[in-house]
Amino acid sequence: MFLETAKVVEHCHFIEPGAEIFHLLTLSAPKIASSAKPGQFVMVRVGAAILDPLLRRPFSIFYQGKDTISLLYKVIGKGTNLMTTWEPGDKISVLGPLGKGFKIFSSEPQWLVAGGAGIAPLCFLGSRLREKKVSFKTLWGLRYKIAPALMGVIQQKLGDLIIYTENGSLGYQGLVTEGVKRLRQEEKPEGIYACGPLPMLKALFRWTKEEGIAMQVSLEANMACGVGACLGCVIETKEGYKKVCRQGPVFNAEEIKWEK
Amino acid sequence: MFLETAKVVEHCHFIEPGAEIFHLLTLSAPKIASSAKPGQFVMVRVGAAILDPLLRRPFSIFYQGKDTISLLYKVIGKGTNLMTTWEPGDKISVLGPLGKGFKIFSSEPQWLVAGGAGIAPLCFLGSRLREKKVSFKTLWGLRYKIAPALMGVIQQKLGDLIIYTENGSLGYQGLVTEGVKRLRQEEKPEGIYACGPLPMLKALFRWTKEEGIAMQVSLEANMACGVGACLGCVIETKEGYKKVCRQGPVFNAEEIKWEK
Amino acid sequence: MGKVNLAVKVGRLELKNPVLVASGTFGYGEEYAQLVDLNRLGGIVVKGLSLEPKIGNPPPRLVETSCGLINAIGLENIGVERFIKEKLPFLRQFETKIIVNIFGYSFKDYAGLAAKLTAAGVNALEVNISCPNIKEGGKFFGTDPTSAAAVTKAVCEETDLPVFVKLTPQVTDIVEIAQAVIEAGADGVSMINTFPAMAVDIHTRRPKLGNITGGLSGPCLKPIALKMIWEVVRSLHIPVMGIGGIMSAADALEYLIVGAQAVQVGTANFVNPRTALEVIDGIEDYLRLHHFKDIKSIIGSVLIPK
Amino acid sequence: MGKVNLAVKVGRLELKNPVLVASGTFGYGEEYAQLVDLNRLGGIVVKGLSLEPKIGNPPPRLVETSCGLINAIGLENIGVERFIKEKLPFLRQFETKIIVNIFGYSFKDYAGLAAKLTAAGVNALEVNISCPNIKEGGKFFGTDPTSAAAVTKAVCEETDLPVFVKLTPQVTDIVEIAQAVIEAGADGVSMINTFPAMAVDIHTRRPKLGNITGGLSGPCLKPIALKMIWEVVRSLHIPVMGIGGIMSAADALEYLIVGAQAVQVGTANFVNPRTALEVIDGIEDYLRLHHFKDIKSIIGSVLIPK
Ligand SMILES: Cc1cc2nc3c(=O)[nH]c(=O)nc-3n(C[C@H](O)[C@H](O)[C@H](O)COP(=O)(O)OP(=O)(O)OC[C@H]3O[C@@H](n4cnc5c(N)ncnc54)[C@H](O)[C@@H]3O)c2cc1C
Ligand SMILES: Cc1cc2nc3c(=O)[nH]c(=O)nc-3n(C[C@H](O)[C@H](O)[C@H](O)COP(=O)(O)OP(=O)(O)OC[C@H]3O[C@@H](n4cnc5c(N)ncnc54)[C@H](O)[C@@H]3O)c2cc1C
Ligand SMILES: Cc1cc2nc3c(=O)[nH]c(=O)nc-3n(C[C@H](O)[C@H](O)[C@H](O)COP(=O)(O)O)c2cc1C
Ligand SMILES: Cc1cc2nc3c(=O)[nH]c(=O)nc-3n(C[C@H](O)[C@H](O)[C@H](O)COP(=O)(O)O)c2cc1C
Ligand code: FES
Ligand code: FES
Repeated sequence: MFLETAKVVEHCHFIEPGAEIFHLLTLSAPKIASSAKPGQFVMVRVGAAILDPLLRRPFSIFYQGKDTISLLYKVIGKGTNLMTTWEPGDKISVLGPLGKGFKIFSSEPQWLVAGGAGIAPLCFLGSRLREKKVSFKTLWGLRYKIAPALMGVIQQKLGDLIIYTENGSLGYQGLVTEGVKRLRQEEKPEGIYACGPLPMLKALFRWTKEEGIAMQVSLEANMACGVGACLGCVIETKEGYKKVCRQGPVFNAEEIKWEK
Repeated sequence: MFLETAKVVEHCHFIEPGAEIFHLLTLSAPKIASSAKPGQFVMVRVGAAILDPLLRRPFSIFYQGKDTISLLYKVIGKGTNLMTTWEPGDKISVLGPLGKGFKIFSSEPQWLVAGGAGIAPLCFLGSRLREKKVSFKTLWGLRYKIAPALMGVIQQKLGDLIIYTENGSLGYQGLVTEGVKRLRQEEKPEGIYACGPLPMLKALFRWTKEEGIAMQVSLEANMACGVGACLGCVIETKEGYKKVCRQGPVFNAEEIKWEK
Repeated sequence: MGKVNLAVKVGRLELKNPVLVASGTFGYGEEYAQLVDLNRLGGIVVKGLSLEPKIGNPPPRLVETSCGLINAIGLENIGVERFIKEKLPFLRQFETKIIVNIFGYSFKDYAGLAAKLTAAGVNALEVNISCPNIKEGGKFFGTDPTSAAAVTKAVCEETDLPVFVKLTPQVTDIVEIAQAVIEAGADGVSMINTFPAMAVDIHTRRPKLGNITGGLSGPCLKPIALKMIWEVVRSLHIPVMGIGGIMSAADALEYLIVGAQAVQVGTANFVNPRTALEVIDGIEDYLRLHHFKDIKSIIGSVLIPK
Repeated sequence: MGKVNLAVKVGRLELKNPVLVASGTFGYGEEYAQLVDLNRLGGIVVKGLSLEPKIGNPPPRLVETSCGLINAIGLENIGVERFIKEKLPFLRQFETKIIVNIFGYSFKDYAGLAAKLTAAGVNALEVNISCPNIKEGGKFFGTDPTSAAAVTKAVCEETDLPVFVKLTPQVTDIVEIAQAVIEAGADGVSMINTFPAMAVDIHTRRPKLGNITGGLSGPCLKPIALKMIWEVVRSLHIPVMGIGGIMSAADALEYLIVGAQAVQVGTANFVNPRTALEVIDGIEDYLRLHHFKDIKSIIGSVLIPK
């Protein structure tokens, strides 16, 4: 874990009519980059002299370069909105790598299932799986299509993906949870890694349970410290509250009390 | 008085080793521009989605274009610091023109005496005096020299100036208050317009009183509303508290209780 | 899409929409008339008035803090007589409710103000028993239920206008004070006033305000005010005007949802003079989006999980 | 330039510098040990402990507000026994003072905690009588001078360690509470704790916190805390640890200048884990700039104009 003053190396804004908007921020942060593992995240300070927004914002590591980390993010509120103004050369305080990452399942094939910005930790994981020559497939659910340039970046890291969009503007029309069912007719995965909105994860969990498929999920919670000090980011598990920032963000889906 | 969404047209940063730093912000704000008078000011909203900094910042109008106003400012704290990041095309909320401006003295010669960023309202006034063919001289006190490009801008508006710098890196070495005494040996002004730090204005007032010279000063006060509603910006005058934003910012020096 | 109904009744005070501007942040209305269509406002609460004019505190009177503003105006005002003569006729031209904020140093002061303003014809009175800036009284009335009730009574005996008592947040139990003033005859409470606060210039080592201390307002206060209002509404079910750091329709909606029947925009007027208008429009949009036809459907509708 | 002296004595507690980290914002120290040289801190106030472990409130437990953070952790902690066994040995390695924050639901709880921690060997106790998150007690002790004094007494009877009582800001008269706990034997007071607060999601119309309400911290509170501390110091001349929204050396200096003898950095640890270290360096720079040789020259040095 390091507190590093990172420099913005590149900032791409994937904006296109009718497409879901994503931003890709690449930061030079050698210490964090060299120790990060798939599924870990960083906390980025958004304001500096200004105190609104106050807290750091958590982002999964989307991919790792030699001395750099890249974050793929969507604009949600005032913090991410301010981030879009960052330009190459700007200096940013980054804390990381934080949390526990994914544990690679021992048998194949494996599936990566993402919803929206949930692709971020899975992209890093997928590139690691490729290095390790683990056979896997990726399903990504979106609301609308995305800019082809972003698709290029992701395919380069992850290989081919199966895309579902809610409006059918890219890939199959429908939800990614329908996609897993369809793909299941082709193969049974030995393990699933998932990241996305809570309703998607809940639906996936119900299905994997029926099917008897192991799943690891990367979860989100409001965070203040990111290091286990404030006890603010708990989720309810079968063994009581656990800290998403420290004992997660990746959990075995079985552990989580999904009804909460 | 208008609440206008202005667009940044140009933003020049006069930064040079050993020189005092100034920023020149030109905003397209047709309504404000067409009604502004020398000595009036605007209140600029610094944050938008963010609420720190909270209040608008007051700036004198440095000069007036056809549809534009220009502000000359120095970085003091978090508001002005954020302002330096504004770029052409950015949209800024501006309230103005506010306050009462200078009343032009009826006889000549006249002097403009500025300290630091106090040149801003005097530059607008000076260009008006030139239009009216009023004969005047300008004295400007600074700590260090300024970038030649800024000097060019100011000379273009104001004509020649007499400069005093504390470290002698431009013009005469010394305080502008010494400058007025020296110039007094050449001529007696019929009226002085002054803007600058309070100690400078106090010293000038003592001197003009001895010499029997009329003076108008542009004053500063912490402001919230800028329109006379909050009663926050008062200064003590011989007739009780007066609002700098509404009854000023220009006052006859005689009115002010300088000892306060 | 059909029209949505924004009209509310706060105690006996009927408002065409629940968005007012707060006392001391909108002058006597005329300062903002060039920028804001006053006819659109639910109401205007004018700057606090006393029987006699007051010159207020020495400058500096304002300090900006993190998401906040400390003011120590010291209740400067032109006095009730001049208000009635010079300011009220102007305000009366508009189709909005005029609520006059009053303060005094004795029960008699308050009674006198109530009588004079009732005779002059305004729409409601807001009784400031909570201003923290002023040494001579104010705070005293607002922090003790018995005095708060007595002031309220003194006012209510002199007027048949709707009366709102404006509460200070610096009390151990604001519910107790709210209850006392309601029992004494108030139509409702306005909450909250500014919070006593201070700032120091570390280089001169002097207080940044001429008056040493002042009252904190602005978005920094919102979470505190919201909690207090929720406590008052759920304990007492009384009419509340919600005040504190409202910068947007979303902020105002939080207040309405916890149970305030109207809101007042204060410090935000300085930041954006059109805040109140944008709040009104934003509330309307929100109601449409969520398919509510009437603002009353959301007032107090906060869903508390069991 | 010569060295400046940063050492202070707060009541009987000697600190090598006046900058501590506040309870609940620095865990049990170990969470930040990789990022912060703990040896440099004036002291570490550990997360509030109770006799028995507590699981805390349901999530969500955090909401960010304008320049603030509302938390409803619900005083989750591992209990005093596990703290002594698992956490204290680690903390003891460092050259810094370990202050343990305690809370309970009865005088006996407090007494028991004091006895156990005194036997285990820590440097001081901070008695939380003010946590607003927890329904079962906390608030009760802190808002009434008699109960506050009784808790303090219960603790002081069981320990010879320096005792600081941590005060809640939600009281009408904080001076009265401070006086009561000092007379009951406390070495000083820590002020302030978080302020009761709330936030609502306007689209779901539910409270944003699992616990409905929580405690507000962060820079939004600073002007309020500073005012309260100034009132306490000038009325009572007692040792105070200043807490509330300290983000920088300048903030800390404001507290010291109004009379706090030490400060605690809370929420800022989350924003920048090295805040406390930067505050220490910044205070040193300030003293040098203004030619002070000893921090004690500025404590309480605020210049109040006549
Ligand atoms: C471990 C982890 C990894 C994440 N990785 C990514 C990623 O790779 N790409 C991406 O686009 N987003 C990611 N998120 C979500 C991202 O942190 C939020 O979108 C972001 O904090 C929103 O900030 P804001 O100021 O724009 O929104 P606001 O709504 O203004 O934020 C208000 C507060 O709520 C918090 N908040 C809001 N949404 C979330 C959320 N979903 N999760 C946690 N806190 C939230 C903010 O941090 C802030 O404190 C991740 C979240 C977590 C916990
Ligand atoms: C009528 C008027 C005209 C002005 N014209 C100019 C100008 O042309 N060029 C220029 O550089 N400066 C001018 N100033 C000063 C300018 O307003 C301040 O430098 C600016 O507000 C500082 O903001 P900040 O956030 O950077 O500083 P901070 O110190 O962070 O501001 C904190 C608060 O104090 C207020 N404040 C700080 N300094 C001043 C000041 N000197 N006067 C009033 N409020 C202040 C800020 O507005 C803010 O509310 C003028 C001030 C007034 C009142
Ligand atoms: C400059 C200023 C002057 C104020 N004057 C008064 C007043 O005269 N009477 C009163 O009851 N409240 C007064 N207030 C308090 C506001 O009406 C309001 O209660 C408070 O500012 C909180 O709301 P806000 O956060 O929206 O500003 C004043 C506030 C400010 C900022
Ligand atoms: C997440 C969190 C947990 C806290 N836990 C405790 C606690 O256990 N005991 C306590 O006395 N104060 C606790 N506090 C209060 C802080 O110690 C401090 O008094 C308060 O946050 C104000 O300081 P700040 O604005 O610097 O954060 C907690 C605060 C936060 C933000
Ligand atoms: S964010 Fe603080 S414990 Fe997880
Ligand atoms: S700034 Fe509000 S009255 Fe002048």
